[in-house]
Amino acid sequence: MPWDRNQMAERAAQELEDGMYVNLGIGIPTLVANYVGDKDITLQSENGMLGMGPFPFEGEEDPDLINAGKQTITELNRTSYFDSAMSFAMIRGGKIAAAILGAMEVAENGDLANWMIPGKLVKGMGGAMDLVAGVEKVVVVMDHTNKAGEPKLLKECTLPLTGTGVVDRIITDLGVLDVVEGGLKIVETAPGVTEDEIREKTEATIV
Amino acid sequence: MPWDRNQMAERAAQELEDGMYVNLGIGIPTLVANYVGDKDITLQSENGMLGMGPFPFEGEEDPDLINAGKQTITELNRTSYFDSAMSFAMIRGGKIAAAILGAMEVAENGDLANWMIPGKLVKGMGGAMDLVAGVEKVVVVMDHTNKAGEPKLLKECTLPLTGTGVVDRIITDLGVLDVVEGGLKIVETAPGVTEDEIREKTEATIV
Amino acid sequence: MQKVYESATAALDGLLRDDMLIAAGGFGLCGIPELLIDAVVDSGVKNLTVASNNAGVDGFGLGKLLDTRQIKKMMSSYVGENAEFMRQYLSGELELEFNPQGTLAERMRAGGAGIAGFYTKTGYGTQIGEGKEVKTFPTGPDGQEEHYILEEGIFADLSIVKAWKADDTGNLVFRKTARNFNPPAAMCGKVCVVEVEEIVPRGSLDPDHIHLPGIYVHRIIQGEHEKRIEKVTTRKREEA
Amino acid sequence: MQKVYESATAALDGLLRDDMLIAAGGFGLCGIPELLIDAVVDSGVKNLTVASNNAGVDGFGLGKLLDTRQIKKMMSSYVGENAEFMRQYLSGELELEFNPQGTLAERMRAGGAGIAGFYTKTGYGTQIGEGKEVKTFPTGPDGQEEHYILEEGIFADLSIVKAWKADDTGNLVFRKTARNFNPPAAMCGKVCVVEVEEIVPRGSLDPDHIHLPGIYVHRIIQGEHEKRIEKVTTRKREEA
Repeated sequence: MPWDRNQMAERAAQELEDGMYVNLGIGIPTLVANYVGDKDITLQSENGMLGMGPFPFEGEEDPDLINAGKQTITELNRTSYFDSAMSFAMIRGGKIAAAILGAMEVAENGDLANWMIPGKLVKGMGGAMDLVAGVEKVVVVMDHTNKAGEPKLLKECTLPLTGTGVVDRIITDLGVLDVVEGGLKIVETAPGVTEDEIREKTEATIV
Repeated sequence: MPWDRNQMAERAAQELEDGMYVNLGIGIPTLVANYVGDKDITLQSENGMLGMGPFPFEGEEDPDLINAGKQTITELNRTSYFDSAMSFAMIRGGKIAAAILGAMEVAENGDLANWMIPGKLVKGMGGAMDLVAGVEKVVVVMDHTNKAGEPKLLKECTLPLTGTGVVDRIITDLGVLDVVEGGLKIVETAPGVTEDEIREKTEATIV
Repeated sequence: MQKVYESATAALDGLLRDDMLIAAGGFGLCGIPELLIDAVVDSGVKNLTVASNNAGVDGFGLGKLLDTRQIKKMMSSYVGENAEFMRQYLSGELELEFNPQGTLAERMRAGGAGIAGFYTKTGYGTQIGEGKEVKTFPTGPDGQEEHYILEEGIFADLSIVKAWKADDTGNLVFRKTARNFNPPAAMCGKVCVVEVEEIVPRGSLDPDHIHLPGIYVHRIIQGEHEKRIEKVTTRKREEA
Repeated sequence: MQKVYESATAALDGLLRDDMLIAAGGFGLCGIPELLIDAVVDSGVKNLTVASNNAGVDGFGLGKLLDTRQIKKMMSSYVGENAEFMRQYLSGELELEFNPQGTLAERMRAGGAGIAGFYTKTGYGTQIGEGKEVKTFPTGPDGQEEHYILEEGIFADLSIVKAWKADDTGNLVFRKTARNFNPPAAMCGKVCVVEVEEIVPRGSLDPDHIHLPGIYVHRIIQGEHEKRIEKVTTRKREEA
């Protein structure tokens, strides 16, 4: 049975190691925070915070304390605040060990498209381009296919790119794939999912 | 009679207007602070401070509080501290209204040489190149001639430059000159000094 | 030198003109210069280019300046929260220059720091890099050449910024994530006007705790802020 | 993750090698990493390139590493306080790359911010600009083209830095003008080791008062500092 959203997030959490500074994107990546367990992980919010805490208790929301998804959050005893220039200095400068992001398409060479569908609603890339350009390890969490059942892991992306050759690992509802020389390599399958099923639902070269 | 060091500093202080943020170089420029009177002047020290106060009382020196000349100083109630990158961001970004600096040579086009005598002791430019490149108004305070009586206001500098076309006004022991189209213009003479004497002791074109 | 003004309108007096470039602080609705935006609306100035990470929401923040059609062009990284923005953009009434968020912040800082341009990897090989100069630098782990694109500093005519506290010399302190784009936006303006929740006496801010020195601040007002929250998210006490 | 180490020697263990590039904080003798410099001396590592605004004084600060001939090259803006430096430089034993002070600070910050290069007016038309790319940008008051030179980010192998306080996650607070080059120097190192006067418990630093977030800090030691003053200048009480 393919993984559900929470199982994908739980699997993604295994990518994180003690001591890492990590940026989590919006959507399923946000759920990863629920599964880090005892690991000493510091979450960065690119609007200017290291050490992001959980949502506040009702009535304790602070309009001056939000995350990059504009949600009210709280601070921890390790928290620091800084401005947007400093925030992206550390992102661009390679100080964030891992980013876990959503994606619309990933190509077999690690190209990523996750910010724009031409002709449809155009919202913008926010911090995604900076993150994929600067962060050491980029992990993508996404559905393996679109709603029509068509592959989202492609030979080449069809949508405007967020970055070229930036993805290291892909976690889908069907399994875990790494971007390697020559294409994607299946690292793990979800319970009951076969490598053949993954191959069938993937356009990218599986090596 | 030509101005002495303190009179030159006093004259230079007239260049400063209420509300200005100002950087003073080492030597005579430092003395300018003694003559600002009631004007609301904020002194920048490029090692990371705005609002430089006077020397501390004996016994109250703080090793963490020095100026760009490495002298112990004090803070004021308007003081802020910042790092060297921010300090030169404001200098390079044109936020400092005026810099008052010493000089070895000034050319008639505003070229300035004040950091190096080849073959002699080489100390370095410190923040001088950034200051002259970024600050709105650059005022030079210097002796009109060297110890041998030779002009230091030249057609062209002979020493390595600190900046090209950067000097706005020159205050010497003999008077005040502006860098204008075509050369230097005498704005003021020290008491008892004639324009002819200045012309005679100046190699640069006087217009 | 008197930096403190009575009202947002008084503080903007003489600074506004059509076709100007304004840099605005804030992220989403957090730390936005609410009062100054209202005063810009009231002034009726038009054909503005606004550099701001977001464009507010419908009817609040920069959304107000979109409703009145005073904005010609936005320089932003994310504009997904504003339906009127989308309508004007898709109908061609509004120009939009997308900037990656970090590039936008760095471009503002650069303008305020006298840096005319800088090389970043962000956006190389994407639409954002199209038409921009590409250069390689040997910054790879083993000295390999990597591709960078040239981004230029933003030199704004005016900065509008929200801080938490100021003293009367303009030294600023921000609070939590409301700091965000406010310091870089403040730095890049020829003139910078700041609204704060409280103006405190000189000497009451610790000089080591000042986030932006007063040299970057030309005019200050104090006022009441709505500080609207875009997405209230909470947890129940029993979850604790 | 354990960032706190017992001693400077322990904190540098495994990080030092010949021919490496070290970025050091401090201005003059103010805010210099005294203890880490001593440990580098003890290590005997050699052929170092050191990016630091100054080179210490004879027998103190980086002057110690000059006395032991462990430094091959300095990247500095001002080296006037050190006779041994001058002797080695004039005799050709030591390389010296002069950087304008603001260029040096910005090059360090750039390296730590993933900016491979930037354009500055500083040094254009001087020796410093020789051999560097020149580009014009329309940044003059009326849009005139102005000349800029390309300066590259500094990407150091190791940063050695002095702060006032740290918590055990590496969040740093500096004191007065001892901040100076320490944050940019810290930013540009692959690994950053920091010495502080006091390590405080997590949660005792206000998150709004942290000058450099712990993400830039890999190892920390606490120790006693001499904090030598280079030029004691005072005024008499009766002058007040």
